[in-house]
Amino acid sequence: MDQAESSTVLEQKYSRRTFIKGVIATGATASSAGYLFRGSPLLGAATYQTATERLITLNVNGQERRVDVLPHETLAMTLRYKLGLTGTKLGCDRAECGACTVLIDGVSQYGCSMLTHQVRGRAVTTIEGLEDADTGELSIVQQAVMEEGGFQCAFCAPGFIMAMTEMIEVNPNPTREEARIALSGNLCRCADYDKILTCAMRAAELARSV
Amino acid sequence: MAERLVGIDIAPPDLHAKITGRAKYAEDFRAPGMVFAKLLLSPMPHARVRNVDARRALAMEGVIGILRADEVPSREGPREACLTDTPRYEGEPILAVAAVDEETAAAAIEAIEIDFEPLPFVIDPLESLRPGGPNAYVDGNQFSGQDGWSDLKWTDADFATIDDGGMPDPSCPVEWTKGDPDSAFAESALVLTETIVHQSLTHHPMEPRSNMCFWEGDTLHAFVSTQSSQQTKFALAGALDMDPENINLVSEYCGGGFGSKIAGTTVMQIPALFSRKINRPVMLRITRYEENYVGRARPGFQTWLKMGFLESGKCNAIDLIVVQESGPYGAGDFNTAGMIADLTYTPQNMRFRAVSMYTNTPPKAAQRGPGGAQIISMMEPILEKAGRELGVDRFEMHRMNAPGPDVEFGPRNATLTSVHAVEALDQGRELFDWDAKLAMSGQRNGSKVTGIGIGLSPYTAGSRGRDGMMVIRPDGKLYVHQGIGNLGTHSIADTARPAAELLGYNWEDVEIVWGTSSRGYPRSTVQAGSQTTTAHTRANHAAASDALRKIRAVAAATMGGSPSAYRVDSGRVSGPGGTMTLGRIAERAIAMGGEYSGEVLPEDIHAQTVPAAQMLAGEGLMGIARDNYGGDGNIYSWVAGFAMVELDTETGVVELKEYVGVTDCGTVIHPRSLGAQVFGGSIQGMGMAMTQRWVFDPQYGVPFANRLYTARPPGFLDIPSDLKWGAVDIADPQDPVGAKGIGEPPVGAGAAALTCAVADAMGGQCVCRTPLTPDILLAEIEGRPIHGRLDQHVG
Amino acid sequence: MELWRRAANPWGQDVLIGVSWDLMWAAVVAAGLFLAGHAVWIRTRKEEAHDGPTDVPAGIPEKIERHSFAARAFHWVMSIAMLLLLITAFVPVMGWQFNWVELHWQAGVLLIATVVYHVIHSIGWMDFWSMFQLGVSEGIATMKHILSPKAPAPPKAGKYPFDHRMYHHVIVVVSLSAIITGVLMMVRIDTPFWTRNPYLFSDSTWGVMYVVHGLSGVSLILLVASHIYFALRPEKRWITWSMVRGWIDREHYLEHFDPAKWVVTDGAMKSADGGGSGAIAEAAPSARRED
Amino acid sequence: MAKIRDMIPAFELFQPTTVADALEMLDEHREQAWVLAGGLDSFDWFKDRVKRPSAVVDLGGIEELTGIRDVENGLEIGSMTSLTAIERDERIRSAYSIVADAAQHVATPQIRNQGTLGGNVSQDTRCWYYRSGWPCYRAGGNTCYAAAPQAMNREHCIMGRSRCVAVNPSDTAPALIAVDAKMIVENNGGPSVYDAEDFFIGPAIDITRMTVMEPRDLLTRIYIPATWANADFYYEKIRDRGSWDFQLVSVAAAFRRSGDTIEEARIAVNGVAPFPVRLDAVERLVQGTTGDEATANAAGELAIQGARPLRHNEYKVPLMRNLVRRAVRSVA
Repeated sequence: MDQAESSTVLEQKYSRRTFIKGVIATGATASSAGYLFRGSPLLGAATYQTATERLITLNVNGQERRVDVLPHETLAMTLRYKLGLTGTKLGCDRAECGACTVLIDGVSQYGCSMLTHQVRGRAVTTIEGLEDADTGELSIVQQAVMEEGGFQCAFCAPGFIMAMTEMIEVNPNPTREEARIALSGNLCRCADYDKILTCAMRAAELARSV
Repeated sequence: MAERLVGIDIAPPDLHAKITGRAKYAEDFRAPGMVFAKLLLSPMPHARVRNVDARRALAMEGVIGILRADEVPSREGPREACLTDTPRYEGEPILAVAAVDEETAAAAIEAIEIDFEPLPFVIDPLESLRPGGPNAYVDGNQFSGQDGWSDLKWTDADFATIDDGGMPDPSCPVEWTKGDPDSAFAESALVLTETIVHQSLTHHPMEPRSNMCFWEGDTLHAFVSTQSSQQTKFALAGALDMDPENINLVSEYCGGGFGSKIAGTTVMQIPALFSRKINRPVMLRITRYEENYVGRARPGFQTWLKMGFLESGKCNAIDLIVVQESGPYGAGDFNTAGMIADLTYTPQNMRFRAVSMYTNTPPKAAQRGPGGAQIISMMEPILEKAGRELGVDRFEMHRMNAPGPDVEFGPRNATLTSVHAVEALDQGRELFDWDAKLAMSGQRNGSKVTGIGIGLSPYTAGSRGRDGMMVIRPDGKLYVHQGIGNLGTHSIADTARPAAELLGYNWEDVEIVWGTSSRGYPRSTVQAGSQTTTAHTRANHAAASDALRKIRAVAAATMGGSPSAYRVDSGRVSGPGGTMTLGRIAERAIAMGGEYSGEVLPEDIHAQTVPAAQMLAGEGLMGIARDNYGGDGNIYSWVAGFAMVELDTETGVVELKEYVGVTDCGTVIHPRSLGAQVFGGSIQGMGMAMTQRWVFDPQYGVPFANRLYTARPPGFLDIPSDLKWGAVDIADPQDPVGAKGIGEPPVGAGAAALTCAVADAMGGQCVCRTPLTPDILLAEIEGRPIHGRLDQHVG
Repeated sequence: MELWRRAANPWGQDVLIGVSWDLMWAAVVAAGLFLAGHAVWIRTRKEEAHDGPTDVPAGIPEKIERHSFAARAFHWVMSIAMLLLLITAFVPVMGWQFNWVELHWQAGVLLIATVVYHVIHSIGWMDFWSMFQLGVSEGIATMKHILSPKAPAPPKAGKYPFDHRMYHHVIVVVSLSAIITGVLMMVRIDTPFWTRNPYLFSDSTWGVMYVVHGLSGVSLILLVASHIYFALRPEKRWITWSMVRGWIDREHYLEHFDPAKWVVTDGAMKSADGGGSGAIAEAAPSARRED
Repeated sequence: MAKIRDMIPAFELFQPTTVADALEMLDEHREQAWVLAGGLDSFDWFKDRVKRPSAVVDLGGIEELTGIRDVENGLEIGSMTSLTAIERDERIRSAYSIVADAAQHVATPQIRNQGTLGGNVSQDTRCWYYRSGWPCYRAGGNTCYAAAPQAMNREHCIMGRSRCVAVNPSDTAPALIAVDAKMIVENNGGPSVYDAEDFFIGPAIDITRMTVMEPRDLLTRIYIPATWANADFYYEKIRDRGSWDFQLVSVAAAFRRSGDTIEEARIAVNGVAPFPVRLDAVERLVQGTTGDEATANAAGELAIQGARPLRHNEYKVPLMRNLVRRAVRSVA
């Protein structure tokens, strides 16, 4: 069964279901920005047609971005290799370090451990989206970090800053202990935890005064 | 009057980039036509590749090429190559495949048929010392450049002693003795003999060692993750046997190294060679899983320690045997361990024996406080145990055994430039409120027992620098060219501060030039061993002095009068002839040429500095000089750590309540950053003492703690909720700035303060093993230890 | 259909880990087909009438001891062990899960015990050689008779007819390979006798062992199924009963056995208490002469 | 085949919006299908390239699976409800705090934001031999590497083994057993209801699964009956680090009292067996007592009867004993 045929069959098979319908990619054309992934024929024996469309629109940092996404592609990979948003770091790619933390509808999640297709229709915020797009003004959390001279190697910083951004929304008046728990999903190997905590407390303070 | 720059908090100049996602680490770079390389890792701990059939892989659409071990530089003996056909640990890279995308490269790797001949392997170094035990190499377990391979085995009698729990008396490749330990032990009021195991643990910097390279004609552009910049360029050039000036090394940011990326990494050769072979930019994205293998680890120790004490509590003799788990390519921690033991306890009589054993485990390398951190976390609880047994206050034990300024240590009686360990202890005692805490020691609250402990930890903290180079350009700004790396210690900026202060600059007019070697670096030390702060405040100070001399000379030549009559301040030079901006001075220097604009260079600068200086010549007033400040003795810093813990005797869980770290690191340049170093290092030490591990399956020699959640570096909830730091802040007298490094010593202090506090909570019982995880502690509390005394790689 | 199960061992080497469970199903299907086929076949087959006993030797008792109590006890205990082994081996694979390993090895130990007992018993007290006579001509005649009912019936057998002997030999070979590999495999599990050591042999050696054990097991499905089938067939039930009661009646004896080859004298029943050696011991020399 | 990690192999992704569609897809693809809830366990398997399903059914778009609803005599939690939502839900916090408490002990905030209750109870074991893709019993092979005499089995089981010695890693599982939760599992044949303790199965029953769920099944809802609302609860999880780590041993207990006397108790322990263990005998022992020290000690001893530790996990025996003791003591 060639791919075009199989995709038609699939479409028919599932057409009564409430899928989000769209173009099902049938060819082997890689995304122009496809550094990491390419079309299915190269993926060894498993050349499936996907029931999800590949060309999707993502809402990233307030912008609608059109992007060709494979079914098994993680959000962190899409951000880094297709949208050029390299601020989201891959420290472990396994939900074990938090460097890839992004906000999905304002909720912190590990970008390495979710499929890009799972965030269709949801607002994705990355570290690049925190500054005011027009004025370049830093977000409250970023300002707080600047004031407190936060981070050492800072590979973990984008993730921590996203977690802090969520924290001051959820709990604008945290104790140091609460802030510690809120940030406990992010690892800092320089172990600059004390200073990071100070930044978080400062951020909460700034947020309260706004 | 320009602001003082030394001793105040200034946010590092790269912070804005770091917190906005603009900072580019090696894996963030892209190049047109870039392809991805993937590694085929050895599945066996020791093997020989018999055959590789890559035809199916290479026929796959999108596969560009393959790089094999015979195409990369290799060296004789126990030396690491970036690819090998005789892998010596599970996970060692065998070959690389490049493809248009990473997924195809991965599929191609899986399509390669490769046949290995398994060879005998060793994971636990003691096994290799047993008569008839396996070796990590086919040819033996010891290597010397002159004699080649040999097979070192201890005797059956040694192992009979060991198996009975005693201290063996083996001859070791490294041995030195000071004084007369045997007689001293006879005079000791108390002799403690212990068997102690320190685990091996992976560095796990947040950024895995990904690299990207491409060629432009004969020029290699290498985007690497490295602690050092200038020296990494030369290391890479050396490895590839090419002219360093044909390398443009880009390393703007480094997501941590902790000793594992000192002069770059071995794997950085792979994209460099591969991209030359296939003429495409090659990205080698190292995953965390791969980082476990090609990253580095701290060597583990198996140790026999005999410590003698006088009635007063003074340590009068040490007999120390260290077996080091050195991985396939060796490490030098054991040597430092012996030195540090002698330095910290000043026994006057000491015998040190050590053997470095090759093992088929991932490669070892210096990890923050290499050797020192291990031995301090192992020996401090024994010191405190002696205090308990002799009825001497534990604080006094540390204090009376700590060295004074006249200390001589190690086999060659090394000396120190300055030492204020006692002052650090005293300050810590105040900050921690040792006396009040002492009253809490041993107190029980339900099932929880409070314990307190002290760790005093020295480590090397500096070297004499090489060259400093800076340019005052016509825009009036001071451009400090930093050949050191940017790995998060903030030294990239902080080591320029004394120089800028000397030149009367305000910080906003100082530009740090770093990150891309084509911008010109002077010869610098490697960014390791806490050398940087000392070496580069000195080198930059020397260059600033040179610049100052030239500014005055230019001013005098321009405005008249004696050069010595001119003063610089806030970007201006003023004197009898008037005032000029330094921008004008720069213009004048360019016009005057010669040494002023760097057309003529000092003769004593390093050959590696010359091309960079020549490149910058004529662009402004150049301050360039070699660090000729001299000085006698070794530069060491100290941290005294004080910890309070609560041990739950029903679960073995230890909660860290309070920690105080006080450092003697000379002049404080950047207080906030110093505090961060003290805490960060201490917490790394706490992770070492409490949670981190390597675990190997003994049958297959395959490691399991190869993920972060299984290797367990400490997280936010594993650190004390109450942290304080302090600094003695006494300038090192042999240094124009007086600053000493701080990166290394806190690790041992944090680790030892905890191992001591846990022993205190256990009622004085030393577990003599790290990490002190709940299982190990609970088993000890129950009186049924779950590991053999000398088992390495468990947990 | 897959024949083997293979896997990458921890070092990525491709090793055998056992027979494919397809083979188990194949054996079950084959056994079913064979039994059904045989049942049909036997129904359609018109058996030529046998000549009745011509010459009845004197002193043939009414009940002739065929299996001593000891031999019967062995048989039934062994059969329990065997069934347990098969059930614990294959039923979990078929989908009904339970903690089979302990039962399996315990049944295996029982089987081994019965086999050891049987070997000693048969050498010491039974007509050992009667089972091990070759009987080529008997075999050929038997085969011819099976293939064509018109072919003359084979000469009457000694105590153990050709088909019994053949079945026994196959069972010996298959069971021994299962037992030997099974015993070695017990090294890999925790038993009260030793600490398990899954690394006594290399992964590939273990793989071969698993395959041999699996093949034996699969063969035993066929062998045991057909054994039970024949035991239940009406025309063979008298033999089955002999394994329960110990004796056969004179008619069956005279009908199926050559008294010259299986010499039976009066008092055979009595000797059952003493192990039933009397008649059998005397039969032995004649059996040897036969070949 | 050379080992590659951290690259997800290709699969078809299905994103149904109703349970019925999801069930149909599962039916269609059977063994080749993979249910994706929060995905934290799934992505590990995929990235290790050990499990390579061809069809991944993402439940994230099925609204009916999310949310906490008041139902007759209890609460019903959709299986796709995030652990954070459970941790923060006022009804759960007030009446069934042990469930919120357990949810709060899972991994990290981000994982709790993404991880679901259904996923948490359905996750696979973390035995590192098995997760490394070694051909162990659980993976269809013929040995248990973790039970070899020299094996590294600190985190493995001390009871309930049957060839396999892995443990169930779920933090919420013992809490759900303690509140007598019911798991509603659906397939195309309709729903089935399991008591929480019967939902989890050991290797003796099926060595390849951790729960009763077969490839076509979907855990849709978890029902918490009001019978145990506002009971006295005790939850404790012992782990190496304060975040990320799975339990070494955890205990969850619910006590209903009249006056000082324990009328009824439900106690479950996880991390000691391939399934969360409900301690029926201990529950009977403590009933009618006040949870005094002597009872607590007896309860602890009873709990560990028959424990058979492996080489490196003997500590779990006293740890389990002490945690059960503490749970009982908490009442007094």
